[in-house]
Amino acid sequence: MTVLSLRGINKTFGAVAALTDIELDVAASQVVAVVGDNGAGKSTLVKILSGVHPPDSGTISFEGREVEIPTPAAAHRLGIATVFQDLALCENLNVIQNLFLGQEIRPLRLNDVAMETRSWELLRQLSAKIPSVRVPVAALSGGQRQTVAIARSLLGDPKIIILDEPTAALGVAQTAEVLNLVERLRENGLGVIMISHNMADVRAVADKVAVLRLGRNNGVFDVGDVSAEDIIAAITGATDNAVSRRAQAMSTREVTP
Amino acid sequence: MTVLSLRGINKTFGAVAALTDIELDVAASQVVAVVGDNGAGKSTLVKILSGVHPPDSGTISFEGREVEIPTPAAAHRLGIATVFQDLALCENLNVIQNLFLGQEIRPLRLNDVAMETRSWELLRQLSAKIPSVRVPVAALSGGQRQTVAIARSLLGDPKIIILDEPTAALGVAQTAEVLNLVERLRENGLGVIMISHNMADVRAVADKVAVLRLGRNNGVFDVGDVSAEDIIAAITGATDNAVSRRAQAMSTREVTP
Amino acid sequence: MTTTTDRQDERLLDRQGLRGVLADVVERARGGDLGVIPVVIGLVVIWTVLQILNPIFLSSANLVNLTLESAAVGVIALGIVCVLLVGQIDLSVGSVSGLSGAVLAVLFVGNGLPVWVAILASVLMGAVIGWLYGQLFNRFGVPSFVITLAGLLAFLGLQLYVLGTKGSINLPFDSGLVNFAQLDFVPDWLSYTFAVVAAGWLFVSGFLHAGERRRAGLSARSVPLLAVRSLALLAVLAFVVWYLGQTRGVGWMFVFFVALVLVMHYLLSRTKWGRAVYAVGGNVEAARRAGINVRAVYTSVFVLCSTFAAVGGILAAARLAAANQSSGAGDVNLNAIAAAVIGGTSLFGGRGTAFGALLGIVVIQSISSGLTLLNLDSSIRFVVTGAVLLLAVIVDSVSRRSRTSHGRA
Amino acid sequence: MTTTTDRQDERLLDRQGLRGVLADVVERARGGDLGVIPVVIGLVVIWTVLQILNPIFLSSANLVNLTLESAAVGVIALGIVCVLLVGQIDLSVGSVSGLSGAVLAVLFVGNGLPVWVAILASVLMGAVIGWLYGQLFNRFGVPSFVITLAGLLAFLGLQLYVLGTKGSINLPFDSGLVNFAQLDFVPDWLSYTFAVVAAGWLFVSGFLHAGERRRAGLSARSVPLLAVRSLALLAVLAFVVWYLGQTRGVGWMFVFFVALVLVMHYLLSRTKWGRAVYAVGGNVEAARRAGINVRAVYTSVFVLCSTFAAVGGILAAARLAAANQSSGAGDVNLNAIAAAVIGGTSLFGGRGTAFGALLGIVVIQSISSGLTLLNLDSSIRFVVTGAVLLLAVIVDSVSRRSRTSHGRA
Amino acid sequence: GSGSGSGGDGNTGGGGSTENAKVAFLMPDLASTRYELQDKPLFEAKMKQLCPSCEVIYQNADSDAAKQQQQANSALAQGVKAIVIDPVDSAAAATIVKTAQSQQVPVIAYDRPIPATPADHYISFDNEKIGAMIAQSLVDHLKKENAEGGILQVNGSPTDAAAGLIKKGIHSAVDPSGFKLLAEYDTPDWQPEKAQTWVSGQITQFKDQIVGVVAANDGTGGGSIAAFKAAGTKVPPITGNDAEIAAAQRIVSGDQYNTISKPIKIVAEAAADTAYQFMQGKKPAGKDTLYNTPSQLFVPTVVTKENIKEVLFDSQIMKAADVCTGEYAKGCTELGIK
Ligand SMILES: Nc1ncnc2c1ncn2[C@@H]1O[C@H](COP(=O)(O)OP(=O)(O)OP(=O)(O)O)[C@@H](O)[C@H]1O
Ligand SMILES: Nc1ncnc2c1ncn2[C@@H]1O[C@H](COP(=O)(O)OP(=O)(O)OP(=O)(O)O)[C@@H](O)[C@H]1O
Ligand SMILES: [Mg+2]
Ligand SMILES: [Mg+2]
Repeated sequence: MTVLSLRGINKTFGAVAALTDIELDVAASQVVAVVGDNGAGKSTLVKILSGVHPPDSGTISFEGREVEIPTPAAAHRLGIATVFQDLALCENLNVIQNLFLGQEIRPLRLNDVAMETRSWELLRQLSAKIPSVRVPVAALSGGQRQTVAIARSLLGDPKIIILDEPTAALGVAQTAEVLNLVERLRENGLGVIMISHNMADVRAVADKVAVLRLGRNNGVFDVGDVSAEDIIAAITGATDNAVSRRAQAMSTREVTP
Repeated sequence: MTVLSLRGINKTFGAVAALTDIELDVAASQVVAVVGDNGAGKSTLVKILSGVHPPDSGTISFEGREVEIPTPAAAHRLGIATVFQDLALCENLNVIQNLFLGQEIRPLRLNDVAMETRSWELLRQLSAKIPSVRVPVAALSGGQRQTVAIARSLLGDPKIIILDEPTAALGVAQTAEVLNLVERLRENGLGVIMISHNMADVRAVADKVAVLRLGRNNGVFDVGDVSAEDIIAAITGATDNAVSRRAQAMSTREVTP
Repeated sequence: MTTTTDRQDERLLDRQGLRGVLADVVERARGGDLGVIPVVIGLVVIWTVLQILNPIFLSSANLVNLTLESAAVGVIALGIVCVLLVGQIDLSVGSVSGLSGAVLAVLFVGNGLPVWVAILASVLMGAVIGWLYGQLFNRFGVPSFVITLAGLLAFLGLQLYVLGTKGSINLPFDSGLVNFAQLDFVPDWLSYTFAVVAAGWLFVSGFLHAGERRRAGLSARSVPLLAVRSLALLAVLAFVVWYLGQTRGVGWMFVFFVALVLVMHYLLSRTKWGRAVYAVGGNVEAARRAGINVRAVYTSVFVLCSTFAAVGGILAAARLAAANQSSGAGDVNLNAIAAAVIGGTSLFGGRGTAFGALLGIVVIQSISSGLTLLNLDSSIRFVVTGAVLLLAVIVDSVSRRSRTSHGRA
Repeated sequence: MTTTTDRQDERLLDRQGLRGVLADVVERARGGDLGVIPVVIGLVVIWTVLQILNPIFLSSANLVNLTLESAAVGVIALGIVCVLLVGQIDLSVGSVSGLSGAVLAVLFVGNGLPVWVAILASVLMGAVIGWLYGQLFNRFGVPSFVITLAGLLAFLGLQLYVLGTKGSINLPFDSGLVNFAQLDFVPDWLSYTFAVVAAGWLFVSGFLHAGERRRAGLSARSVPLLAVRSLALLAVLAFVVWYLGQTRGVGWMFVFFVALVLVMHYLLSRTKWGRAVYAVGGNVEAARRAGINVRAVYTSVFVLCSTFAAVGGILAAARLAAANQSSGAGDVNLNAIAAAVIGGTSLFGGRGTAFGALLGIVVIQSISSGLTLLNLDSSIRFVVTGAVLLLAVIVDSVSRRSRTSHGRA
Repeated sequence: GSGSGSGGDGNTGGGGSTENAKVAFLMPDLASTRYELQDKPLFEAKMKQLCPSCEVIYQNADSDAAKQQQQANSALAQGVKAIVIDPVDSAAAATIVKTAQSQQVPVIAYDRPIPATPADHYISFDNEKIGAMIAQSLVDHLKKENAEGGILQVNGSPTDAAAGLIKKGIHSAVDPSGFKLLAEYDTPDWQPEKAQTWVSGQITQFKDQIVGVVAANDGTGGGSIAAFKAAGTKVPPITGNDAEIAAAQRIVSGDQYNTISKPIKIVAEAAADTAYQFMQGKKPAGKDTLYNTPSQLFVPTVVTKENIKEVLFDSQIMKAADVCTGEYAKGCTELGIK
């Protein structure tokens, strides 16, 4: 069942056409990986879905109805939770405050204890290495912040989770936990959009791979049917690219010692 | 020949001991990878080396002499160039202005043309996908920014280059170019400290791997002598960890369809 | 002792119990993270200097004056703290307070309405002005500096217009309002009761909270620590009450101001709205993406600030027993903003507390009152005021300075 | 046409030649990225309104007055732009300008020193004050708001002290300084020469630069475009000179102000120092990590600002032919800061231009002069001033508003 | 156009027809309410009577000398035929006189003199004299009561030239009086709140040594009274100046000792009259000559409880209905004010 579907999305920034005629479908219990080169427009797409930027044109359907997502609050109401590439945390607030921002427990007399307990649960689940949850986020390492941002998207009860390069700053253990998490989310019937530059991760968890190139769709593949090389070729637009050249150079070097 | 050597470095933030008794040596023409879990203290180490934070105690020797690095300017003067994990770009300045910040050509009558030409050269070399170098950095995608930060460290004439997770946000092609670049730097006799969570990348370019765990040294390995599994075990402090468990689960799943 | 959920990281230095708290304070002092303590130290320094220069300064009578004089601008500063927290500014609080005093006087004295109607009308007018600012800010994105600069001019004009041909209107000395601001003091027994209740409440709430945390498996403050803390508060409050009681005691207007500070402290630190305010000040875009209604937050804050300005104007008029053309003019704006800033509120948003306004205004009024007592030439007085102000803040800033080097920017 | 190095990305919409420039302007208007054009539109709106209300407003005589009245505060605003660019503020420019005028008068008239010595001393004093601010800021990390608030008080005191019992000192009418500010106008032929030189220089420098870019394989402005641009400038300047020439012409003091704006524009946009200023304002920590001596930048900016304040004070004294106790008091501070902000300088640092100060002060002086002509009651005048100010800025802000939605925060 | 420095658009100078002529009436500040509430309407009314088609351009400089210069320039640009000016800064106003005279527009100094460059006419009562009168009246009263102790002096704004004159006048009466001057204070911006704060401090410092307060205007006087009231002590005799309604009320209720009533009606009308003569091209002569300027000087009256009825109410300067409201009605009846 298709939960989210995009048709003909366009977005221009000044003189740059960031997205042109984008289409994308996400079903429940499905993990769609969106891949593409730097500046291909992946994050712009994410921002359009989460209400940060309005699209210049195009339609978004959510659970069969055509919808508008003018603000992030609207996206939250629809049940779209997002982990942004730039994380979007408030540096002056501590970890608990960031996690529960906008969805505090007991609005008129905040329940600190409940929030702190829940925070530790979430962070432990992601095997985060955060010494204290009462320090401002400004004092956290890059990976710690990313863990906080991911943990935040799990609060509430989303129908779609969008992860924009969720494992970029994570350590190996945390990356493994996030991949586990994505699989759990799929099992629970959520739709997941995951953006990543890591082909291994993509092939490990995704069901479908959508490739963007220079702001345009450049193919949608079933993960089972396609090799990492094919995806990379679609991303770079050529079978002869920096990656393949490097791979070749490496193998030559190993062969001729 | 050891260019940079650290002995007994300590650093505490508030109630958290971020680094305890760290030792590290980097030789010319050597790529040292520093790996570790999130919050292990890698970036803190980088910041100490590049003059952002002073260490609480410990000594730093550069080319045999004991030195102090109280400010980033001092680090620049010694010949230490750094790509920070948080990039440290000025969002209000455009790409050229950021690249040449602090090292402009012709200080009293800026030479725009020369700077723009050189910018395009550098960016092309990293196969960056940046439509225009005259837009503020605020308008760039995550990977584009990271490319700018890396390009900046190549200006000037450094003796040591420190890269703090340089490929985290990069696309596959750009990552390959950066790895090529690291190899070129080594060939040119520079010392390189590279921080990464990606074992494949580490094993591809590094000569030595230094592992940090919870702010302490946890072993230095020659890349040839050690498997990815061993490094991961040193990082997580256990041979039974999320990564190994996940790998096992995957293989079981594949075996029993 | 088993380790609690929140203290399992092995890099955490052990800081439990009384000794741990001390170690923690030392560490935080080194790291420049002492909250309002530096401002208090600055205050003590100034008080010592001024007392040496003129032995009347710390006399009970003068301190009673000080408390009463702090209230009006203090209330205004409380509003300024809120606007500064979201990274905006309100330059018009002076004009709004002047206008509010004028409206009060015209309705109450001129038209003979009951005093509470006049007060309500003034306060409401303040709220409407704030709402207007919020609309202009949200709709057109005009910088708040310019909106409120325009407001400064416009409401000054309105104030002149409202006062009209009279120019200056006396409030009757025997009215309840003027009495409240000038002559009403809390009876001693009630003051002491307040002190005991405050200290008791601090202990009980701390105790309950600690129990709750312990049950949830989190680290908590120990009972002796809680007891010490509330006894210290009791001692301080009782001393203040006793000392001020040597002459006239604690004025109701000051109690009103302190009560407002406490309410604002609660709102800012213990409600969802307060969190939203800090979030918007720290990073608007992040707050927006978290689904916070950023516009509503801005509007609420502007409304609060103008409302407090109106209340401050009423207090000022009551204290002077008159509303006139120069009410709210002069340095009311600067003093209110400076009080907030001296109390540790950042002009860039996201950092500050309600207590900061209280401390800041006490610093400013101390300087002003202390130098007033010295009877210097105007020229010298201005110079010395500037110097002392700087001194007070340097003490604060120096102790904060190590922050950056300790990585808390 | 071959593609230049900088236009190879296939996502770039083609915007070459005259037509491309037009398309670009339209796109930028939609995206709210028009630089100073909205302020100019705001100015035109105000001028039209004021002209309708009183036909004398746009008369040559009144515009000549306007130019002369803009110079003093304009120069001060130029300094404010610099401090705002690094995200700081200077509240003391009014006091410093008043003090500078007083020092000038005392040295020149009181002590009979040659006028250039007196001017030099005043300007130097401004620089020293700025240096002091820089030291306090860098060493103790006191917020500039508080430092300069202390400065405001201290230097006001010093001004009163310097003027002593006299309170007010006249500058001789026949001195060169007073003539410069009141009666010296540029001869017509020279004004026209200025206009031609400016337009010619715009063309030649543009032409050379375009050539250089083309040789380096970069895209460049086409010759017709350059020609159109400089002809437009010539037309505007010639018209201004001709129209002002209908009565008294272009005052030397205004020329001096414009020259300072041009110099600052060059320093901010074409030197390493200017880059450092913008970098520090955009992200101090990033600037520091890039090896920029952040402290030196702060100091330089404070020095510049106080120096400009001193120069502004001299101009104001010259224009009034007197220095008195209230010189620099009143709304000089607010006007200078407001001019910078209206001219598009951000209070949070990193955004703004020298030309902004010029435009901003012209907006403010236009409002003030236009309402002066209207002969209103003070109360109404204040209200209308506030309203018109808001109007001017709303025009600007609305055209910028679409920014966020177009992703240029 | 040229760099000649004079001219203006079609300004023909002083002589000729007064049909539709304009005259500028430039007042200095808003700290005292009299300029807006009395001088301006009175001047305008008289002008209307003398020359129905003439237009009065009224401006208030809000204590800013530079702004006043701007206002004068804009009046000249509008082609006024005479300027009546109450200078913010007597010295700095020289520029305005120079500029106006170079365009053949006569200048009438009003209220405050312009000593450096002689204006064409000067109409005033004298601020220094006012200061001396209120202080002297207080001192006489204290002597009569055989008071012992000292006096506080609350001056006007330290940045206001007129305040300086009043201060000088007050000193001329207080210094030789035999009463000790306990302390004095320049009130920033004439703010009553500041005066109140200062006086509060002095009450703690000097307790009951204070037998009287000389305040430079009614606002600061009111602030001083509030300080005594708030301290819960007896209010000593306190002066004022300007004869505001609020001050009249306080005098009636016995809180304030005196204020001073300036015959603004007479002065304003004299100014209108003189300005009109100048506009017709005549050169009116003054009764006196001050600062090389033909002058007319008028004497103000000190108002106390004793004479308030005659000076303010019988002469129609104030209406009983405005003053005798609420709690003041009782005092009015006692004084026979209806
Ligand atoms: N706010 C903005 N203003 C102007 N241009 C923008 C803005 N955001 C993105 N762009 C441009 O749009 C294009 C797409 O950016 P986007 O961030 O979507 O890339 P991405 O696919 O997420 O890349 P990355 O892998 O590097 O994160 C880029 O060329 C970028 O310069
Ligand atoms: N400025 C700071 N203030 C307080 N604590 C800090 C600060 N910077 C880092 N820390 C703490 O020091 C520890 C080490 O952080 P660091 O950034 O060095 O980790 P890292 O190894 O780079 O991790 P990552 O892989 O996530 O980037 C963390 O626990 C972090 O919370
Ligand atoms: Mg992206
Ligand atoms: Mg790191």
